[in-house]
Amino acid sequence: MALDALLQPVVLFFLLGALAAFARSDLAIPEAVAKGISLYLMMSIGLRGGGEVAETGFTHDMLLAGGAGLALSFLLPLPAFWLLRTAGKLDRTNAAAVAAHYGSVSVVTFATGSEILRHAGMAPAGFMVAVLAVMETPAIITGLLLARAQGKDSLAPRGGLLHETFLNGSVILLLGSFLIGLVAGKGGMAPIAPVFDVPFRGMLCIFLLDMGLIAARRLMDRRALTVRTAALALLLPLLNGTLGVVLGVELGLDAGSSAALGILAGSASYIAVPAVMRLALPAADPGLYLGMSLAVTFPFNLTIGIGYYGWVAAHVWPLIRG
Amino acid sequence: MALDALLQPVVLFFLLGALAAFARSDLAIPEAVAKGISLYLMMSIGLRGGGEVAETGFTHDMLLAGGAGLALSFLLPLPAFWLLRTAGKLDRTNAAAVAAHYGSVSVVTFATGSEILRHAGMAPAGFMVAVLAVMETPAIITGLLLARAQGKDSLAPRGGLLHETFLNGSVILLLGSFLIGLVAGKGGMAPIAPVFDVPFRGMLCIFLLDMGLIAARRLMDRRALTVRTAALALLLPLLNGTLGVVLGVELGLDAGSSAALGILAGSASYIAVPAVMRLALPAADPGLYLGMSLAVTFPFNLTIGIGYYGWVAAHVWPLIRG
Amino acid sequence: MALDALLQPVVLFFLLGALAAFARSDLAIPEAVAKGISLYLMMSIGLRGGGEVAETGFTHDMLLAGGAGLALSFLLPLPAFWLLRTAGKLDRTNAAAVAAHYGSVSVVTFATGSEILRHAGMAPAGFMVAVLAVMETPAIITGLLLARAQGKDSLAPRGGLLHETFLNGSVILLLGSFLIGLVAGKGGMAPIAPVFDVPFRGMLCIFLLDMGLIAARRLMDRRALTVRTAALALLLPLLNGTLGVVLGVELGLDAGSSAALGILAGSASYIAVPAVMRLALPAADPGLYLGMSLAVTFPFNLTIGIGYYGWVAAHVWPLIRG
Amino acid sequence: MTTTTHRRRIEVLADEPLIPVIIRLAAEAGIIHYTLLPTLGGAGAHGRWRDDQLSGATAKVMFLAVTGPEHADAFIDRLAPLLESHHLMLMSSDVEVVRSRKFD
Amino acid sequence: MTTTTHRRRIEVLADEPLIPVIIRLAAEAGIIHYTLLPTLGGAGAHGRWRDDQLSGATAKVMFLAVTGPEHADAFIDRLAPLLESHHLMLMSSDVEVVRSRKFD
Amino acid sequence: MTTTTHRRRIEVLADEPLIPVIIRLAAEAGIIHYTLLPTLGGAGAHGRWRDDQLSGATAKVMFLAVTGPEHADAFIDRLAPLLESHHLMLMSSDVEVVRSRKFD
Ligand SMILES: Nc1ncnc2c1ncn2[C@@H]1O[C@H](COP(=O)(O)O)[C@@H](O)[C@H]1O
Ligand SMILES: Nc1ncnc2c1ncn2[C@@H]1O[C@H](COP(=O)(O)O)[C@@H](O)[C@H]1O
Ligand SMILES: Nc1ncnc2c1ncn2[C@@H]1O[C@H](COP(=O)(O)O)[C@@H](O)[C@H]1O
Ligand code: NA
Ligand code: NA
Ligand code: NA
Repeated sequence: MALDALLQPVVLFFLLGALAAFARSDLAIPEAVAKGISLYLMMSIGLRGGGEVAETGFTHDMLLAGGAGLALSFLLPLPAFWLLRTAGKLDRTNAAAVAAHYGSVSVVTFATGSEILRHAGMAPAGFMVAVLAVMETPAIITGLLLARAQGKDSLAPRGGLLHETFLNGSVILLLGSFLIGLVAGKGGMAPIAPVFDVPFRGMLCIFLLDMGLIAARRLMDRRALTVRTAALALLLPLLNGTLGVVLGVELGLDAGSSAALGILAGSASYIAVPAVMRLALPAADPGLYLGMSLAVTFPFNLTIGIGYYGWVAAHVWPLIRG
Repeated sequence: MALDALLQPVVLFFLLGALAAFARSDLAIPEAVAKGISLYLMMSIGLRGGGEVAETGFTHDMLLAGGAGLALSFLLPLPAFWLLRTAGKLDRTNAAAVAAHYGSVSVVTFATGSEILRHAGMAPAGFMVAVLAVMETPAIITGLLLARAQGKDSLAPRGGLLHETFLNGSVILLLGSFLIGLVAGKGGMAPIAPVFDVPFRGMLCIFLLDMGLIAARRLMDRRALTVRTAALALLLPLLNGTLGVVLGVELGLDAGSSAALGILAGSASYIAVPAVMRLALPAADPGLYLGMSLAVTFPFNLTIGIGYYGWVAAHVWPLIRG
Repeated sequence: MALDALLQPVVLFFLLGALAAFARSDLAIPEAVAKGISLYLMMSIGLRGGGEVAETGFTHDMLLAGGAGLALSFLLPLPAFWLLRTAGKLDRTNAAAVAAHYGSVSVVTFATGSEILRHAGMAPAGFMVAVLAVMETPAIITGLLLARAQGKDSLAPRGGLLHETFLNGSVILLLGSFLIGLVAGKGGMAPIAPVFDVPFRGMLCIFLLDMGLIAARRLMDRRALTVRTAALALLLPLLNGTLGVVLGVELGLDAGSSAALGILAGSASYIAVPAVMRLALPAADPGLYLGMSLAVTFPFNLTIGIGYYGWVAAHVWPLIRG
Repeated sequence: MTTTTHRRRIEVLADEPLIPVIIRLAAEAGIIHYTLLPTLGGAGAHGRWRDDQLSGATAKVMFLAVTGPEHADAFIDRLAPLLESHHLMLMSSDVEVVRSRKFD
Repeated sequence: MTTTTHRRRIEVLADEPLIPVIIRLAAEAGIIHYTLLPTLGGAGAHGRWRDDQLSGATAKVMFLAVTGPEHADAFIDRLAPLLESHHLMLMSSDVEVVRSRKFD
Repeated sequence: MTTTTHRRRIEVLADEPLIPVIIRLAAEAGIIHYTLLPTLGGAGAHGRWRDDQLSGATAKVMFLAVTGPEHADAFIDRLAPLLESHHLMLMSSDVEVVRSRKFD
């Protein structure tokens, strides 16, 4: 699965973008277009997930997966914080900000992972989109508590922060689209499928080209990254992702959904969380948290992580359990 | 039809946008993307209308509907002006500017209405697109006459204004695409249908999400709106729309086309007319006319108006006539 | 073929844009959207060409066509330079800059030409996309040598210029997408075809609408164009294009590919080359080279040139050869 | 050292549909060189706005011209009566330029 | 000739998520009229940036307000302690405006 | 009251492909902090332009740097010979900044 996955156009376009940036080409996707595609991807993921749940109905598995996601998002920042403080030698504020990113999720890693799993015959269940939505914000709360953000450091009132967190554009769009998909069902989805379903994979290619450019440019500007933090940006997804997969299999989820839970746990946010952190913890360095999540963890997950989580879910853990 | 219409994704996305804005979420569609989709919608509407007319040929009904549209656009500003002056207590300039908006039409209301009517088995005739194009500008002329815009108030020369009016980008694009659809016919349309026909409804969803955001943000900023003007922004579409439907049925148009004529008469412009008014009547308050047309009338038509016009066209008026 | 080609929506939208601009309408496509579509067109052309070559494998014809393209791009600037100096009365720097544009190619002219040829049953071979990519940059080198750009005039170091040339965003994207198409093959292309194949022609319509606006606005601003340079902007495509077609037929390429080689030779760059020239030869007038390539040669090729090259490839030269 | 000359920098914030009018008034005051800059949003006596390009009627553009004192005064005189009615904002400040002839 | 009055032009460059905070601080200093301008990129002590809207966390916006000296000073006093920690850039310069009452 | 210091604000309008050159020249003059601002269009001795991003060759960007007098003069001296040939516009004006050390 690994090499085959690497040679798919979605991943190749990411590599093309990264190569162009490393070679200092002036290739650039207009930001309005990239932002538009990112909104499109969230609408599409939400609608398709909601449409599938409308078919299957609410199941026991869905509840279990949702609870697992909630717990992971709340708790994953804790060991991450400890590692970032000790092995990473970060101060409290920066460690807390980074930890929040790793507890939260990356929508595009999930989207790419789902496509790759589907291609390998391990499509995750539709309700995993709801789990994705559920996992976006709890980690932010844990991160802020870890930073003791209520201190005089921040200008933003407490209420304002929770507001920022739960009404972050990407959270609203994902959840809202999921609900619309749920209400509309397969019937309502049919006439809009030519926009929100069929072209999804192609749109992802364009977006990943841009992600390759952005990630590589950040990596070249890696003022804020040290060897220690870069190594943690590889270790954290592996740890969190493995935990996610194992939890999924143990809870009895199918292999695809378990792999998807691993992808969610192993991915790090670079849309919702940075926007909140810039406001809530202005003293934390955006070069650091975006450098780790966007320039190291994202490419790692895309090229290696996804394949690894799928492999653990399908082969390794079932074998270990016997 | 009403509730069913309300639960369609196009309308739900509008509501999602409005809710997000009311909750003060930072959700935003990049303006370049929203503008791009709005141009797309006009090209698509024009092409499809032209393609259909190329099939059916020019008919007697088309002439009748065009004449009715022309008359409505020229004349609807008159009673509107009177109501805005008396019940709305607006000064001459503001009343004239607002009246022009209500005589003209909203392309997106028409587009959404057509989709909803089609879904209910009452698809309007293709030539209604030509009626839409015809109705965009005459109301501007009436509005300027009502305002006696030729006074020293305005910096724009008379010729410049007519130029602005008839060569407004949206008018040109709609008419031009209609003509291209007419020339190309079904044969020429086939290879471009994957862009201009199939994805239409999905694109409308994205656009209405943005419209929801914009309309709700305007409503929250409703500095310029009074209870009186807000009430008129609900009354005018009802009056004008009913008139449009009745005229359509009386002229012998089919129920779908009559409903579409009602939608056109009942809708208010927020693209072509404001741009001209800002130049021609700078003393008129854009907060007022955009507040009324975009923040009150548009959502009203989308959620209630369209269903009501369809109901009158299909059931009420035929019943009254016996 | 000629009139039929002129009445296709792609060309009609170009004319609509041009008419709107001549009438001084405010119609405008947001630049981010236009740029996004231009990147999309390059990705799509590259992927489809690569996908086709993955099917057919590397052939003798492909090598021949590539060699011919390389030679044309290197050499076509020489006679062009001579004509621009003598008949055009341009100074050395301007003549060299313009000559480089005419040795290079226009991606959109190629794309439109391919669609028109396909429609006429003369689809060019997939490898012509590789030829397109090969022809973009050599002409820049010839142009810089002609200008003796190594002089003290320019601020850009020699290495920087070659870098700018070969890593220009459009060159990278076209070549990269071609390689991805080659790696992915038909199988990998299938899931992304709904984005990169099916909507191509429709997207081209939107882009050509914008090109019509831009070309006509440049023509109206034609400060830099003289009768002489405008005449050369019509003559050069005819000469270069005819040469390209003849070379293609003589090398034994099929009629469609020969016509495509003519289109490439006859077209002038307005994306990659101007960006490099602005940096490498700042003393050359962008109003001149963009005026000639964008405002005169591009519309000429679109409306007349493509049809003419196809006609020569299919009928004239085969007849002359007997 | 390069000699620089004193000139006036005039900035006018206006709704997009009014920009052609501003350009015309500037030209009438002898100012034919200018640059237009985009904006994102703002707030003033007439309320808040954001650049929604939907109608373009309330998107604002910044007109910038560097010019000599006479042209500057002539332009300001022409604009002054319109500032209130057309919701304009006008600023004038001092700049130094090289090649003074270009900025008369 | 139109009379113009002396005012202060305050510009603050800040990350997009911080703009609401800047607007609030300005309002607390009595400045309620402002304009926001877009940026493309830059470089400073905290490294280079480009406006990638992906997360918006590092895209910057220029806040511009024209105001009288007291409000200007009050605003600068409020911002001063945040400049370093929040990676802000603040500039203050002189402008002339018409309709001085609007810019107090 | 917060103390502010006098500095020079240098603005250079240049075609997008030339911006890397401007940044290099600024760095050679000791100016390594800057901000880039977008533009929409304009008119000058070399004609009208609009920001069509198609080729980017004629889209313009505003380079802005706040710096001390020596660096400013060094930068202007380096740019002066290029202004005409490269179609640049240069403006220099006075600003006050807080944290003077950052703007030397
Ligand atoms: N004092 C100010 N400082 C900065 N921008 C202003 C100021 N006053 C007005 N503006 C801008 O000019 C626009 C129109 O002003 P007004 O006519 O007062 O609503 C506002 O929306 C702001 O964008
Ligand atoms: N001297 C300066 N001139 C122009 N822009 C500056 C200057 N210093 C800082 N900036 C801008 O402010 C941003 C933040 O500055 P810093 O906190 O030093 O990284 C930089 O990325 C630049 O865009
Ligand atoms: N006096 C001026 N005021 C404002 N912008 C100017 C001025 N002169 C030139 N520009 C800008 O600089 C660009 C290049 O100037 P030029 O080289 O004179 O064509 C113009 O297109 C304008 O955008
Ligand atoms: Na995670
Ligand atoms: Na109406
Ligand atoms: Na050529």
